[in-house]
Amino acid sequence: MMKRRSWQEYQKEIADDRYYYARSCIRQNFFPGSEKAFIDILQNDLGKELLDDPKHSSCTGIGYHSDIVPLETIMTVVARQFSLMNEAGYENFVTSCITSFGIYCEVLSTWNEFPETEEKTRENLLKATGREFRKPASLAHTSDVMFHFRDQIAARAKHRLVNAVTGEPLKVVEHIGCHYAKIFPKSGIGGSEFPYVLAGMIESWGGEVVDYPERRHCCGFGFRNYLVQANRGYSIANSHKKLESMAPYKPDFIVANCPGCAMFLDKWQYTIAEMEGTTYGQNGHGIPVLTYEEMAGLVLGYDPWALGLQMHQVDVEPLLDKMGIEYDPAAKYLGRNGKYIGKPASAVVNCCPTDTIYDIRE
Amino acid sequence: MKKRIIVIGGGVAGMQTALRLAEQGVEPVIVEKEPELGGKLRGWHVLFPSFTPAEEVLTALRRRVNESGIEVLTSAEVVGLEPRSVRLADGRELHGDSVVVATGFTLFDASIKEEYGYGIYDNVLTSADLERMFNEGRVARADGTAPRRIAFLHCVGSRDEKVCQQHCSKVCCITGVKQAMEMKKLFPEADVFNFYMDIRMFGPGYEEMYREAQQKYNIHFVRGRISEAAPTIDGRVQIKAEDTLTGRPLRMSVDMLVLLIGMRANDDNARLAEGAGLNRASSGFMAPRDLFLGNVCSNVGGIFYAGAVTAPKSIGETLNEATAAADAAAKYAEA
Amino acid sequence: MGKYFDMLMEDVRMREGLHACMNCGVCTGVCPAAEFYNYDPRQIVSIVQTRDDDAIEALLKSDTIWYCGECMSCRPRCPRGNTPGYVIQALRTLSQKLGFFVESEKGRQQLALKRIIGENILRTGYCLVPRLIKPELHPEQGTVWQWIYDNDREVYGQFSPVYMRHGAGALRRIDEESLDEIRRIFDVSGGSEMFETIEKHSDRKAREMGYEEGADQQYMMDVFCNNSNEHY
Amino acid sequence: MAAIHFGYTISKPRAIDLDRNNLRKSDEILREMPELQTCIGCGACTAICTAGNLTSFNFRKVHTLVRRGEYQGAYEEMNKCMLCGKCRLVCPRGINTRGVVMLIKRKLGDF
Repeated sequence: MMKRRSWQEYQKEIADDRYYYARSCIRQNFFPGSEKAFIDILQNDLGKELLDDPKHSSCTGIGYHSDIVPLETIMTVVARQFSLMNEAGYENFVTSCITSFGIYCEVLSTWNEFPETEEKTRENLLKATGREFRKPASLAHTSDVMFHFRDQIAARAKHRLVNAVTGEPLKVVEHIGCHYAKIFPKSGIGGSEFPYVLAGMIESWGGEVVDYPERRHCCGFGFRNYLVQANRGYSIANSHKKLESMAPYKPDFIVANCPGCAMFLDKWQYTIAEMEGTTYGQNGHGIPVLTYEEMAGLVLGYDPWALGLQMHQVDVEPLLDKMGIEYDPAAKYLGRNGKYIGKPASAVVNCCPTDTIYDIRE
Repeated sequence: MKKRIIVIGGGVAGMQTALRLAEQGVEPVIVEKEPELGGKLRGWHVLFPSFTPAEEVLTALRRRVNESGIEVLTSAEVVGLEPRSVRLADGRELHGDSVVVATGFTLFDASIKEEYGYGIYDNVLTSADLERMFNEGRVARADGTAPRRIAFLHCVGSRDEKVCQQHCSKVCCITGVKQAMEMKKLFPEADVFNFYMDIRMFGPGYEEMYREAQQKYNIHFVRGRISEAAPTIDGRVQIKAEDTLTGRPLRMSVDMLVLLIGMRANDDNARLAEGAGLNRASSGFMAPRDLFLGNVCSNVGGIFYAGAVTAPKSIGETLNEATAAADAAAKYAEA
Repeated sequence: MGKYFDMLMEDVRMREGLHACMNCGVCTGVCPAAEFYNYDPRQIVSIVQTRDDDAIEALLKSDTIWYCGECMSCRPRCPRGNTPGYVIQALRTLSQKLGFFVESEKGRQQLALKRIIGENILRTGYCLVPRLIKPELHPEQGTVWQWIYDNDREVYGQFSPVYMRHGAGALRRIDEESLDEIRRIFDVSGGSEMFETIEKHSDRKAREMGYEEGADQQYMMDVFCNNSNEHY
Repeated sequence: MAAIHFGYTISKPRAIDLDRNNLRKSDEILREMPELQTCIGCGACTAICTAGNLTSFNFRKVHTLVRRGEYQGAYEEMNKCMLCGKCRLVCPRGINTRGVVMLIKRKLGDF
């Protein structure tokens, strides 16, 4: 186990209840089941209050970091989100996206450092929308909230992050997402070098965190570097570098803080396999990649397909089997109300069993 | 009756100050917070640039202090001072005719530079750890094996705004060169790298030593500060830096990463300064009255400075300064 | 001398991001872009702090400033408290304002970003939506994404009661009133102006490059897909 | 495997990787001319360089790369040198820089 001690010096106040929830562009696109699970876990398992306000929008952070949305604009969009939160009577802002979390931190810090920018933002918001705003009492990423309740979740665990056959802890690679704490190290649990937000969940739920040489390296999203096709060689190369670096540790799965990172670490395994035939994972079918909501959902006994694990390119079944989770293989790719809607084409990192039951014990 | 001068700190600076005072016919009393005299020099192996054993210097100073019959209070922590008195943690108060502050410095805690993983990753050590290993006669990796590739990193806790240490600690450059040579002597087959931003060879014979390290010992110097250290699966340390002279990122794994830790101001400088009305520099070190004609005087009459309490200094410089401080303090006391 | 530097300094990110660089290279040592492009953030900061107009103009017109992925890995490490990533953001913003971005291959890609992400924000209130991620433009999204894309209502319907409809939930359609607020925010805060600037200069450059229709769909697809491979 | 047209390939890393680079040639060069190891990277050679003022030739950079085991293109670069010898006059460490050029060309002709 990693000798992480310094994380305790980077603590932050995380509200206990009454969250104003902001959705993530990437998470709702690729991991809608994770956003649903977050709300369900908070409301149903933990009895917390959370508002999913239909009026809120993207923070436009992907546009900002693609340099097409100016700083003044994104500050005003952020101000509108705060105004909506005020209007709804909430003061604890939680966002489901690392890019957004970085944006909110950056905007609040910029307003603090350069008060004239806050003034200008108030002016812009009023002019554009007639709105005013107060800053949130607390700002957290959704994983911070999950971390905050990790022991309650552990107490209700149906499964633990251990190999059900051997009883050994599962080896987990955690990927934090650069904008969680690299921009403002004090805003993330554990700081920028040894962030503890995911490690804390993993350790609470029985798993073992793997430290590897490229742990802190970026997944390679790089905004314009993925969004523009001509630049994607950069994006895949960075994930490739990470996967190569973690592979010798034989991780059972990867868990990501940031929805973009989760998506890339999943999808690039497919692309690398198609491009150069390299596959990762013990059986050559990829290293499963989870979001922390999915990890929490599995621990709490949620059905894998209700969590949306069928939306991953890399099969998660080997992991489910290791954890001793019961699931219906045939139900994986069904539509609403069990409707048959066809299956994805088979690929190296996605066996897509038509009638075989996936069993690593064979 | 002999004048009495209180010397706070029993390291190299304090001992030399007291010796000089005794020589001048003044009665010094050394107040040392540790159970024994010696300060930071205890635990050091050999001194640059001559590879003189630290023990040799230390033994000589202690012997002379002993022979001169100088009064020494050990395990005595000073909590406040005035030009003619010093208050100890146990409530005792000492009186004298002037005070010399020779409280030295604090070694930078390398674990604060989290990106290097000191205290977390095996085989990441500090220059002070290495000196201890030299003294113990056992220099090895955590698993007991001999290192084949060693990297030294300069400026850890120096010239670094991120850890509130903007000053240069001065002696680490030459220490890095010295330790690299010692390692090369112990492990002739090993590759030794020094990662630096500037090599500041300020003393006599230092530049020559640097050249010798390059030419005779084949020690590699890479101009670039290490960005991060990470563990490898085989218990080594992967480091990343920019080779700034080629403008390319550089990566390698090493068996041992030695952090050349800097000298920072003591935490209790602030409290002592406040109580006595003394000025401090922005670095936290005590500020001399002026840097030329009053560099061993404080801004308060009757309080003097010797050694690294005012800035990072080498042993040689400290010894010289202690002599000057003793003379100034004695002159004040006699007046 | 110093004209561009002064313009850059109007950006608060420059004031926050550039104090005085001592060329130690810690930024480049961990930079994902330096790893895969002929790129060195230390040198960018070093050039900018010379305040030399010719040198900065050359930067503003170069591919160099467009390699950074804005991961900000440089920020927590700099011993001088600089943020090369912020300096890049300020350079990019200025390059677009002055129309210099179209002078480089990577800079010209801003048009694609504006049309894909920028317009989607104004249309939907989100940077991206599933229908935007067309499998033919995103083959790396893989076979499962193709299946999701083909069956979006069935797949998303399991996780959101309001897929592409009004109400609370994932991937909902945002109400018109809110979208209007966002559009007006873009109008009053310079967002719309930035979009227009990108279009205007792209159109000029496209014609200069022989695209008779200016910055049309063909031009956009070319900047989106073409790679001269001279960046490494 | 179906050939999918992705429109890009995985970019190659350009970091100097001292775990992979073979330093054999570099060691040979330093053995023949140990004084090269005394370079302090001051750049005087490059500042005065006749060829460097006319081309992109950067002597300091090239020989540093060679010492790191980055041999690719070094021979071609060193061919830009006009062998005027001014660098040798300015080197504060007295390195026979002209000799370094000749040596690197001799050792790395086949790279």
